[in-house]
Amino acid sequence: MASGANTLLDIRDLSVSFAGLRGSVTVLHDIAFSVKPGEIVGIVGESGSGKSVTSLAIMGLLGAQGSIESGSIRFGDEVLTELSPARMREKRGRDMAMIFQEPGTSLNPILQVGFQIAEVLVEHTGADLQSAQRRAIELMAQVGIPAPEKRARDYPHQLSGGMKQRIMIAMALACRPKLLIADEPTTALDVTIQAQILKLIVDLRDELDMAVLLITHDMGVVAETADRVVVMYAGQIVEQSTAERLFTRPTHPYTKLLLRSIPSAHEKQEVLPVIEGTTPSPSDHQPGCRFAPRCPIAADMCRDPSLSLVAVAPDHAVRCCRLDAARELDVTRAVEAGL
Amino acid sequence: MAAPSTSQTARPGSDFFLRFRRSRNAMIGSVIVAFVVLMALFGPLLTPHDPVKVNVLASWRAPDSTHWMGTDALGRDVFSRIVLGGRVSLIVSMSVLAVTLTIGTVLGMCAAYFGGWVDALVMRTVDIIFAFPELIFAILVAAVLGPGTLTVIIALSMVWWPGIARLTRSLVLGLRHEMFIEAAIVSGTPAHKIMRRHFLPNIVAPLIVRASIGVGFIIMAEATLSFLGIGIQEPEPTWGAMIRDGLSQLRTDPHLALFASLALGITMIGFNLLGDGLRDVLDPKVRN
Amino acid sequence: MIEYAARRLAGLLGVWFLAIVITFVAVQFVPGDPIMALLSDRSGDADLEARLRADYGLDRPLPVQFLDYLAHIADGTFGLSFRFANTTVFDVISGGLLISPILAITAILIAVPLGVVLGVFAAQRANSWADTAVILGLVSGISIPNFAMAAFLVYLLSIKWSVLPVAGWGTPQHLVMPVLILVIPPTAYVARLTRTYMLEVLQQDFVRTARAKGLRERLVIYRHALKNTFVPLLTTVGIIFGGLLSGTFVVETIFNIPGLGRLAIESIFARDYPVTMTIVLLFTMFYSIINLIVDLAYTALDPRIRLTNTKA
Amino acid sequence: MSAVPILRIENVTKDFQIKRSALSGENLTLRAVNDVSLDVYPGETLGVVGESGCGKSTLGRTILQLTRPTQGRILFDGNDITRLSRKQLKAIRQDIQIIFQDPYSSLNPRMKVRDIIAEPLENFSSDRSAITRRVHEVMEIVKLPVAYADRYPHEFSGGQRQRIGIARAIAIRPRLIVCDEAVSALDVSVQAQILNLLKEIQRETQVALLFISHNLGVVRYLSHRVAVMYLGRVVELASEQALFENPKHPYTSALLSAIPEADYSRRGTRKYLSGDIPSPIDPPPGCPFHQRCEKVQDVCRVETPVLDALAPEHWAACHFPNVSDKGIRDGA
Amino acid sequence: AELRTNINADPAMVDPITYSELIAGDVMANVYEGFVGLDTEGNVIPALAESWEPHEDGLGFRFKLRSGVKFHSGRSFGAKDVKYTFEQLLIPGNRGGLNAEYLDTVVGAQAVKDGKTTDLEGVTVVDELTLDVRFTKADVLFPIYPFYFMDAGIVEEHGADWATKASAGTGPFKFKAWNLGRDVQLEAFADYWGGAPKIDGVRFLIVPSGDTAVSMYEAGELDVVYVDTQTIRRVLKDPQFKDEMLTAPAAQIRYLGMNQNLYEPFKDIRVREAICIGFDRDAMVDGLYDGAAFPLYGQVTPGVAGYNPDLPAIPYDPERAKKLLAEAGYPNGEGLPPIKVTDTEPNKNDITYYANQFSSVLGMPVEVEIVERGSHIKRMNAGEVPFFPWGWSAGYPDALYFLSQVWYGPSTYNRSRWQNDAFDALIEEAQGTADAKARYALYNKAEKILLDDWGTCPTTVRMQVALVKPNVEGVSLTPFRFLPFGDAQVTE
Ligand SMILES: Nc1ncnc2c1ncn2[C@@H]1O[C@H](COP(=O)(O)OP(=O)(O)OP(=O)(O)O)[C@@H](O)[C@H]1O
Ligand SMILES: Nc1ncnc2c1ncn2[C@@H]1O[C@H](COP(=O)(O)OP(=O)(O)OP(=O)(O)O)[C@@H](O)[C@H]1O
Ligand SMILES: [Mg+2]
Ligand SMILES: [Mg+2]
Ligand code: NI
Repeated sequence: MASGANTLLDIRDLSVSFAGLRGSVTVLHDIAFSVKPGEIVGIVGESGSGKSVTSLAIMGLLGAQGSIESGSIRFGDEVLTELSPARMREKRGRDMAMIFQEPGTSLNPILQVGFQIAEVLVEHTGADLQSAQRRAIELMAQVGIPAPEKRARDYPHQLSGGMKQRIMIAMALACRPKLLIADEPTTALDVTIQAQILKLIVDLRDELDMAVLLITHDMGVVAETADRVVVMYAGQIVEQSTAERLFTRPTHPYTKLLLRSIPSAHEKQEVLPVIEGTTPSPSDHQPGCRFAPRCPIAADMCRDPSLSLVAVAPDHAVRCCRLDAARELDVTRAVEAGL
Repeated sequence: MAAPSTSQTARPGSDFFLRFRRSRNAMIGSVIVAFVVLMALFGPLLTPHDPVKVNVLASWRAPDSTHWMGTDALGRDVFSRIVLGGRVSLIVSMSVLAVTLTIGTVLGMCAAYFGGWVDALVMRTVDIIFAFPELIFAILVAAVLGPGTLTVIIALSMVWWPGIARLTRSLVLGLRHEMFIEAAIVSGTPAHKIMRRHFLPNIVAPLIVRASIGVGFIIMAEATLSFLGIGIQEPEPTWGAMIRDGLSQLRTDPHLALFASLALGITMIGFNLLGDGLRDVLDPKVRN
Repeated sequence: MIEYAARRLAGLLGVWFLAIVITFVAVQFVPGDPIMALLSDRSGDADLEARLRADYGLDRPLPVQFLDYLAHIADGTFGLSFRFANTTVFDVISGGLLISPILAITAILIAVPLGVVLGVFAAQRANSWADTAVILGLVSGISIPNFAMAAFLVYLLSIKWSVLPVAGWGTPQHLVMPVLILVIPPTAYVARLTRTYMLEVLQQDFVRTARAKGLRERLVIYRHALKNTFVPLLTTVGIIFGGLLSGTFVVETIFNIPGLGRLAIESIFARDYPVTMTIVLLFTMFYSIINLIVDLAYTALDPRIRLTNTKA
Repeated sequence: MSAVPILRIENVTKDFQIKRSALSGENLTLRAVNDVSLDVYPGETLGVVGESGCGKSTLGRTILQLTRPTQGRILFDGNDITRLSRKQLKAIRQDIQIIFQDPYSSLNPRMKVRDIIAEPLENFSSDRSAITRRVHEVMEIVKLPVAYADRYPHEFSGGQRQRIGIARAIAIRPRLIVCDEAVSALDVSVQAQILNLLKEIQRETQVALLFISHNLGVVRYLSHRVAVMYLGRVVELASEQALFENPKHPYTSALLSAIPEADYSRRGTRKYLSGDIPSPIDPPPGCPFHQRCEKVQDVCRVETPVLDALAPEHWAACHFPNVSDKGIRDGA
Repeated sequence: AELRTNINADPAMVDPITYSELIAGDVMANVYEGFVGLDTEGNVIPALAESWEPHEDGLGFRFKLRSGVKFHSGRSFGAKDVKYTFEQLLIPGNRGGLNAEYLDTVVGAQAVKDGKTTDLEGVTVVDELTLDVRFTKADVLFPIYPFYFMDAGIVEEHGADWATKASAGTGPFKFKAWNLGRDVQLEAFADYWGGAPKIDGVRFLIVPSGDTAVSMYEAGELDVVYVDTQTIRRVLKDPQFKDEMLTAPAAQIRYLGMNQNLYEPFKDIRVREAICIGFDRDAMVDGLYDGAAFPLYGQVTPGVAGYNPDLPAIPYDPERAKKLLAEAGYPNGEGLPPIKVTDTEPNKNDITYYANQFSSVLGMPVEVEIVERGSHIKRMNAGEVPFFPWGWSAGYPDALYFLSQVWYGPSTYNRSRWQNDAFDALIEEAQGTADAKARYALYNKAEKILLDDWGTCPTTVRMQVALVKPNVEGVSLTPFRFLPFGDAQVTE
């Protein structure tokens, strides 16, 4: 994988587990990818595949139950997994910021939203509260919140879902971080605002050379904004490539099937193609290819535990042992065959 | 379909014990509480002396090999009395807790959930009782009822429930606008069930804490009542009364107050550790 | 809000009136009566008893006595004390009027911050030895009877080292030991509850957000997490006030402080009902105002809470 | 589609009072929903799209009587449910369900998934084993491993939580489901499964769906008719086909052109709206969209357009609706 | 310097008319005086009366009052003030307290009491310092009754509510201030007839907790402490107090009352005797009272005139007690109906002891009952309590106080309703017997009747304990509590 000197974020062999009552469950396995400054990397994948956990691991916010089992996360010159908590704290919010998936619960219910944005500025830029509040209002305007001076004094429960999400975004962008992790930043936004937000992110990227880790289910958003894409399935990366290559020449059967499932606004579809079956729960992952039980081209060899990501082209890696069959796989027919 | 894995299917409830075993506070607490309760239940059968046997010539004996904790003003064996007194004190405190927790949470939840006149009615009642200095109110109640164990329980219950109701109400007020409550409403869940299944589990932790800290306060309040002559009558020992009787001799013969306080202290520590432990256990987000 | 406050204030008048009625009725049930207390050994002298009863107006029908009491509340004298000849209740209580509230408020002002800090400390280290130690310390603190604690303090600070007066009221030194004794139970209580609430709040997503913002831990804990525990904590403070004012009775007795708590109990024993009822009424007013403030503060502390008495 | 609507929303308006400060007593009124009228028929999916913050969720919440509308009536099966008491409401709870926008906060953190899903069932039945069976059934339907039944909500990913919410809503087989961003947290493959599932359920049970979403692809896939909301008002209402292929309102057009496509070749071809986004606290005079509308004329700044039938079953609130290819009406 | 001592509650009043309780008495003894006072041994000595003569018919006295006595106001004390005091005590609106009772036998008292007149007929001011009192029936003890004479001019000078503003006595100290709940302050009266006090004043601090009082003493915040019964043990056990302790038996008889009307078996003298020998006075003294008491074998306490030191000890003899019970038809207590022994909370140890003793030694089914004081007294006075330990404190140092009030048949305070005509006759005779010796013989005779009939079970006499700092002199404790502090001296 590209991990040259000029990567901003470099994740190697990251495994994360959660402690449960009856022992711990590993939910991330050997995740490895890197992000260059100014690069927008999209992470897509099955719900529950570990996208959010990956981002929390980067931020060092796995919580009391989660722990990094192995691997390293390098950010600039520093290895995050080895940083002192104090140092880590300084980085958070200033150098790396995160937009959380659940705006509803991620905002403090008893603080005014304007203050919640301003607070970051006060913490990291040493600004006084008043100027920070003014800046917060500007940020709110930037993310498309109407009448921001008035809204700044609202509490989260007075805002609509999309507004809360935009507050989260404004908060994350406040310090113009080097790395922005956006976990489903626009799910609650209508497409016009969404477009505006994405444009804002892209503009900031252009302006500040900000790297973005964009986690989303919206393939359209990925196609539109991401430079590279990481596809995850059941705690593993199954494919990663440039956005262009991934959308034009997806290789892993999961990726292919995934792209097929997108409902289009341009035509009325009668039945959406789906991937049959369910994701295995992290506690009973089988060795070998985890997609195998649902895969139209699965074979015995898929159970081989030594399976790993294989580069199929420069900057394109796939975790599949039947690459040829995968390349050949015509998902349209596979779906129609009712697999 | 993925077959349910063995590691994930567990008998409901077994989680509880697993968590329980993980919580240090809960374990230590439950051992202490179990010890105290067993003493209260069976201790009186095993005591070396008759706890009400007076022998004034042997009054205020310091602890020795026959009287392990010495004797009191009337020469009664302190150890035997502590064992027997534990029974009374526990019965009183547990009854009061049971009564007040029930009344307090139910009314507090109703007040917060229904709002309007229900709230006004409950809270104003609470205000009135609450506004009386606890002791004075208990004295008034007890004075009306005449002395006895039941009186103590009723009087202290009357004094205690409003605090619980207020606390419950404030906790529920905070929860009332949670989305999952709306979800329950939408599911057609009747009010009583919303309270039981949604409010209660989410407010039980602070209530447990209040209850566990309340054990000691109630035991001491009982002592105050009996001091005022409206409590549990001689010769029946209670820890509170023993502490109180011992206090006047603190400088000369500290053992009576000391051992009774110790019994109370250990019990309180047990209940409090258990309470905090239970809180941790009941929280699905375990930490290790 | 203002409307709500006004309505509640009006409601308070009702509460106070009821409190007056209840005390008035309750004292009728208390065994023994003022005249018997006055007569002491001479009770049984029917003539004397009747004469005294007439003197104190106790031979009139209860409703008349009640109205009379109300009238005395209105004129601010609160009637005549039974125990102290020719002394109005106002004169009896005026000297100690502020003492119990001063004690209670001082104790609260110390106990709450202290308890919160300890509770936060324990919560941050939940299920560690430090956590268990804090609980143990606090609980032992409250299981030592206050009388014993007081005796110990007096012995050490007053008799052995002579740094503080044993008893009395008037100088700041007099405040030290009583407050120390009063502070322990509420501190323990607040700390325990804070720990509980904090554990709850610390798991919330918005705390994670606060951390993601890179806020210093102190801000995360005190601004984001702790503030969310204020509603129940404040309620607790209101509840504690109840316990405290009663608690002042004990310290007032031990440390010989001429406050209303002590006076209330003395009056009960002396069956000095006008004094008892007045003190109860004052305490009632004090508590209910504190609780009203607590209720009003809910909205300020948690914007989601709307205190509306539905018009229905 | 039957001719009798199962749900009829009549001129519903919802205002929120926003308190600025307790002392000054300064109050602002926020009109979240403004005079909305809609019908939903059995077996139909009515898509609702629109600006974020335009009142979609609020509309959904008023339908469920989670907040009472300031004005207007909501008829379910012909009965006005805005006037029902708590008790009477319970009866209709069996028939109307909602999938909340925010999956996590709508799940009780102290209940196991099993109990969360079972809750509506338990309220209307007491057959424990049937309930358990149904719980497992719906869990499979929403593709949640049954093995997860004893887990607590925080142990799930965002998408999984949303599926719990969906399972809860469909478990009781309601006749109307308000789906507030019901699939937005799902990855497309699961989303596809759920969408198909909803369709299938609808076919089988004639359940009506009020489908609120920002994902126009999803809306198109599922809806029979679509309402477009803007600043609390319905600005366009039409059949799915008419709306997507022949939008009349400029806001609808703007929406459609802003859809991001999972088609790398079309990257960067989207059109963006510009101009001030109006606030429901002090809405602009005239047409609420005029500040961002390309075709804005003077009249738009003063006069608020009303919902007008521009074609059969096609309403829009615009002074200058798009000219359709069929040329029903001239734009001028 | 000022002398600081303790009282355990606010006095209920500080005026000599309504005066009716102990604490007020502690304070007022320093401010007011009567015909007589007590010496350090507790013997009666003349005070404001220099001498008195009985009337020929025995129905009255002529008092010669002390000359040169000044009230605190500066006015001179004289016969008119005595008469004024007596009248004030009787006028109904004044709520005359304890001292009013001593006037019952005075001619015309009833008329004043009834409000018919304000002039007390039986008291005549002969001249400025001579007073004549006449009785309706003999009352030989009248001169030693502890009156508090007050300044007749005070009301005129200060108004009806003078009591907390001015001082109306002749005693060594003037009333200065009373801060409710805090203290009562007295200041030295320089013109005191007995010589100006050597201290500047007395401050009675109100200290409800006996324990606190001793701690305050320890810390030097009090100079003199009257130790309450609960705290006596602490003081006795602490060697540091050994040399600072004053003790004196209390002039208070204690007995176990048995009401024969309410409990059938009490009618049998054997049962009464069994009870009286069925508990161990010595054990009580040592065990319950830590030695701060004496066993009591009669119904007069030592230090009170008429005390009979030769009374035989009442033994603790459980064997005999059992035998007596058996003879009475209750072997091992069988057949005895259940009974409660009743007292107030502070005495709960005593009744617990009795109950335990009677049930375990005699097999008598006795339970304890703790009650509220006011109602208990009322019920006892009404003769409604069957079995109770109680006490009676003397108001003046003469045995008649005990015998005539507690055991004399018609007395309201005869709470156990024991009645014996011979006894009553002896008491009536004593009341008319001016000669002390002869009177004491009558007391002894009457007391023997009472004891022989086992009409009472004398129990114990409590010891009073006080602490006095070494730098304080001239404080004396008598069976009637402290003497006035007029002779006290505080050295720095
Ligand atoms: N606190 C936790 N305890 C136990 N398991 C957890 C916890 N948090 C997440 N998981 C598990 O980790 C896995 C990955 O979760 P994650 O939230 O990263 O998924 P995701 O890819 O973000 O999915 P989605 O798109 O639905 O948000 C899931 O199977 C989830 O159940
Ligand atoms: N409880 C409330 N108090 C005050 N204002 C509120 C409240 N709830 C919603 N609002 C306001 O009402 C308007 C509509 O909110 P609503 O949640 O219905 O929007 P929405 O269309 O669902 O938006 P989104 O797509 O972003 O979820 C918003 O401006 C919001 O701020
Ligand atoms: Mg996620
Ligand atoms: Mg919404
Ligand atoms: Ni399966």
